[in-house]
Amino acid sequence: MADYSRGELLATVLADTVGYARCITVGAVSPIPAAAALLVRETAAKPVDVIILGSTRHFPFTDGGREVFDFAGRGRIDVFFLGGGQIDGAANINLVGAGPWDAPKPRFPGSFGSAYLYYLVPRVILFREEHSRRVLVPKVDFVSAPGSSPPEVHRPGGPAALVTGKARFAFDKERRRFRLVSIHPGHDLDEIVAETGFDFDHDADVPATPAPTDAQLAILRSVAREELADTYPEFVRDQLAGPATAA
Amino acid sequence: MADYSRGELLATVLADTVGYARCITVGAVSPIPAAAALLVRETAAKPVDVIILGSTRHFPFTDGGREVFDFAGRGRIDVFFLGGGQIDGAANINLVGAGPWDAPKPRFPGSFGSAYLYYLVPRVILFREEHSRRVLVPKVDFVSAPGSSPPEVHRPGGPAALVTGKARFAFDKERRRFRLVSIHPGHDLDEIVAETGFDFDHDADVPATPAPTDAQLAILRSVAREELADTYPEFVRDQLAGPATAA
Amino acid sequence: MTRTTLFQDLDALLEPIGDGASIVVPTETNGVAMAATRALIRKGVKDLTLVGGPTSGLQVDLLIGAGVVSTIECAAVSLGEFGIGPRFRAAAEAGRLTIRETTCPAVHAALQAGEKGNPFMPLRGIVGSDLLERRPDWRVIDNPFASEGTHDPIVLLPAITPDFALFHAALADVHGNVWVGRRREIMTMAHAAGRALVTVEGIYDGDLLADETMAPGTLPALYVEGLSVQEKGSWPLGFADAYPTDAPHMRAYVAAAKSEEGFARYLDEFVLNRAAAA
Amino acid sequence: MTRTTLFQDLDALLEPIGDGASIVVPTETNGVAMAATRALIRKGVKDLTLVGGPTSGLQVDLLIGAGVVSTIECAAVSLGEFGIGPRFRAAAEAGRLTIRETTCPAVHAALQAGEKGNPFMPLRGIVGSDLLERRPDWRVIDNPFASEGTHDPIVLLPAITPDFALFHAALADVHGNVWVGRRREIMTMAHAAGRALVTVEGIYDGDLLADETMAPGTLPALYVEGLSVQEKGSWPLGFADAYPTDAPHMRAYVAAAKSEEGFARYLDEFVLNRAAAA
Repeated sequence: MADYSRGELLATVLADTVGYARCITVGAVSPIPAAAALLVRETAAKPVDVIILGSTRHFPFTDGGREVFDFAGRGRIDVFFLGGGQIDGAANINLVGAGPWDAPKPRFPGSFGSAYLYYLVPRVILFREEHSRRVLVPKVDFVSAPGSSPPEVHRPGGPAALVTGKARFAFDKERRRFRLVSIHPGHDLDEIVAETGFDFDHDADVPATPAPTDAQLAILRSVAREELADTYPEFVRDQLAGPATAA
Repeated sequence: MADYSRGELLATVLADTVGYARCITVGAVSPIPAAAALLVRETAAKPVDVIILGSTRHFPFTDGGREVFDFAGRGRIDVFFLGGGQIDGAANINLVGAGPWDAPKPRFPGSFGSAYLYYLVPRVILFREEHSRRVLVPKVDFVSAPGSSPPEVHRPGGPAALVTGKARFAFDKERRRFRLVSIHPGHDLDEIVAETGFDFDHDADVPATPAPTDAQLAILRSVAREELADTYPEFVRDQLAGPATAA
Repeated sequence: MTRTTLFQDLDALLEPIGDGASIVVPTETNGVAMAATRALIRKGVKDLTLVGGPTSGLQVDLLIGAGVVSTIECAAVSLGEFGIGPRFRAAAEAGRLTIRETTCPAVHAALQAGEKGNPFMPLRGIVGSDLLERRPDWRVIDNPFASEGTHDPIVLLPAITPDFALFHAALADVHGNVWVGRRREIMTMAHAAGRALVTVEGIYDGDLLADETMAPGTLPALYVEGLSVQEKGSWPLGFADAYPTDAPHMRAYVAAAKSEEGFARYLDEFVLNRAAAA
Repeated sequence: MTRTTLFQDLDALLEPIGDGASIVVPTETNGVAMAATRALIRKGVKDLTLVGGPTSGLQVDLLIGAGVVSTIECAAVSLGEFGIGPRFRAAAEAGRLTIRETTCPAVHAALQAGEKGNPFMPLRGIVGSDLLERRPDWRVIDNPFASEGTHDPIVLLPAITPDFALFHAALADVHGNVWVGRRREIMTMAHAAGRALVTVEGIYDGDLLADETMAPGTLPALYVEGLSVQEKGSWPLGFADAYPTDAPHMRAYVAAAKSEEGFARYLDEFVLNRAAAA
């Protein structure tokens, strides 16, 4: 565990959840998903486009802020990452506020593009480092975007996975529940159950999340480090160990 | 009559129909309306924007071909000029074809923007040089855009006037009929009645269309000549007599 | 950021276009890929649907005359000062062409719906015109935002999502980005189609998206499926400031295309004979 | 082509904005007119509605804290890496702010409806979220283009037509044209508002619309009501490649604005004291 940073571990976990993708898009202020997307691009068998909002280098659009949503609306984004002030066991997400809407405590920033992208992007990966009953709640207080929709609703997309600082879950679309896939090194099932506010499925024996491989770390510390330096200088400095310290 | 060209006369007639305007827009392949618009701009008490489709110099838009329609949709274009393969006495216009739709004779080019701009632009000036029963028909065979609409239809705009090579008409919105305003020099009421396929209102004594004033001719032969040279070189050469020949 | 096979010849560029494909093209002198249009005729494809953006001219007239296009959705077919397209007129009068009547802003709006993946777009105007009779695919609804108790009919246009956008532009870079400059409707067309086939006058030395001066007029490579360098690729139409329309050629075309025989001779001389047409 | 009174001072620029006006502004670092925002606070206007395009940050937080803005329509209020806006959070939690909940593409789409004079625009997504409960002005209809007998709910958003667009751009020319470059959502905002109030870093020597390289990124003077040259006009936010966000200042702001007293001290020092704020 001393050989990689927390950011490096989580980037590899996120990368593992992506699956086959031609285009991965990452929202603003999301350094770990950005690193994960570049990791996928570097290891995929086929070309992968990586679009990073907030980056100049990885932002290929020229038709204003709407273009990324138009692009998603046409089914051209395969994977997107979303967070949430609250996330519940049915994968509903709340980016608006805890408590009553007109007297929230705390108020969150707002729904951003979630009420659209969660419906349109085939595989949305939920990512929130904080793994606590404050975040992972039985039922969100405000649905910025629901985890699933009735069959008549146009919804080619939705949640595929949830990654936190402690564990990785998969979302079962049929059962509309999360299933615990693996627990990150340093944590155990009792802790996950204790810190998760919703019920989830799990085997009796839950595997540990594998540590990053040398090949993954090499990519994060070269390609990702170089390409994210402009957009996320502090993340790169603090989390993606440089070649000198990686040995 | 020897002192001005047909184009100069018609430009002054069109300019007279414009009235108060902050923005006049002229469609493609419309040299005489373009000259009229510049004439209005040069003689108006307040600033007038002139937009000429097909011109580089007089085309201030940068959001693609849709922007002129968006601009009109916001009520920002006060005057537009439209033609028609057929025009009837209720100011319906046909840019599609004479005869049955599926076997027209002749087929016209198509409706262009008429089915939108005729509704949205407050004052649309109909302009067609040919004044004949072939063009000015009792009832158009295809309505590209109607001359008027029921009250529930969103229609801030519509026809204000009709100018031909022989006469000038005003459109009476209440009666939904044209009224003959003046007859161009060289023509008379009998000829107008004979060559017009629809009924129209007129006084017993219809005035002659006034000849262009020296001031109008001076503007057409200087400002309009200069500003339209790029877009309409042949019109400028043939119709807007240069300073040398104007004396 | 691209999987474009860069800078192909015309035959390779047009390879994806099969019988029955729909193609959106820009309006006369705004970047019409005429060299590619001639190659399309030589390719022998048929039953194409051509969407004018929003009007068309020589390009669609040639394609109709050559039997390549069987359906058009154009707000008008006009060669500007040279008149109506003679082959369009002949085909329309003979009932040999399926014409989806429309109006300029309807094409723009439906392409915008297409670029968004929206099923439709509203548009003012149109109500009460005979266009509605000819467009059973258009709907009129009561504007749901009208004041209580009032009736405010408004047209909804279904999205247009052509199979391809085909156009000519000034520059492309080796990454596959294309500079269309001020002709931004081309960008909407490419977005709506998703697959742009592009001819360009020349190659830009650098990355168009990395230059903040060039980027605003650049179509990203994401939408570009094929590129071919074709100097004077719009001839005999004009292109931007680069060259004007070849007026004598246009007049000769209109004169020739008045008859089927004359048109056939034009095709032979300027389209089918590669040596003369290039 | 313009009636702009060119290159005014900030007070003259903001003169048209009265109590209760609605203003659309760009998202953080995309051209936020911070110098003008400070002048707006000094002007003492109130009850403004601020539409974020589609999110906002420091600008709206300052305006809320200073009691200038009473209604917002923003998909989020965030200072990015510096966290949520402290004054926004405090006002929201105390119920002192009218919040029109929305989502990024809904703002974009409603502004596009606004620029067209369309009454509404459809948008996918949203159905089944609690946003709908908070937006009684939004409608859900059955998509009229769905297959016969199927039920396909889709949201219609009413157009947003703000009174003003207020933003900072790189360049303007003496004709009143403004170069916004790649930040094209600013163009949509200006179209939707019809009246743009603009601060710029500098003056372009020439006619932006006459230069085919600059024209694609140029907002025409037709939409521009006022202009003021403000070097570093986005400070402490970053602007394009010209300057980065002043991170120490942002951290100091967030620390100060956690309390009303701290915010009042910040206002005194950086906004109300003209000498220090310019």
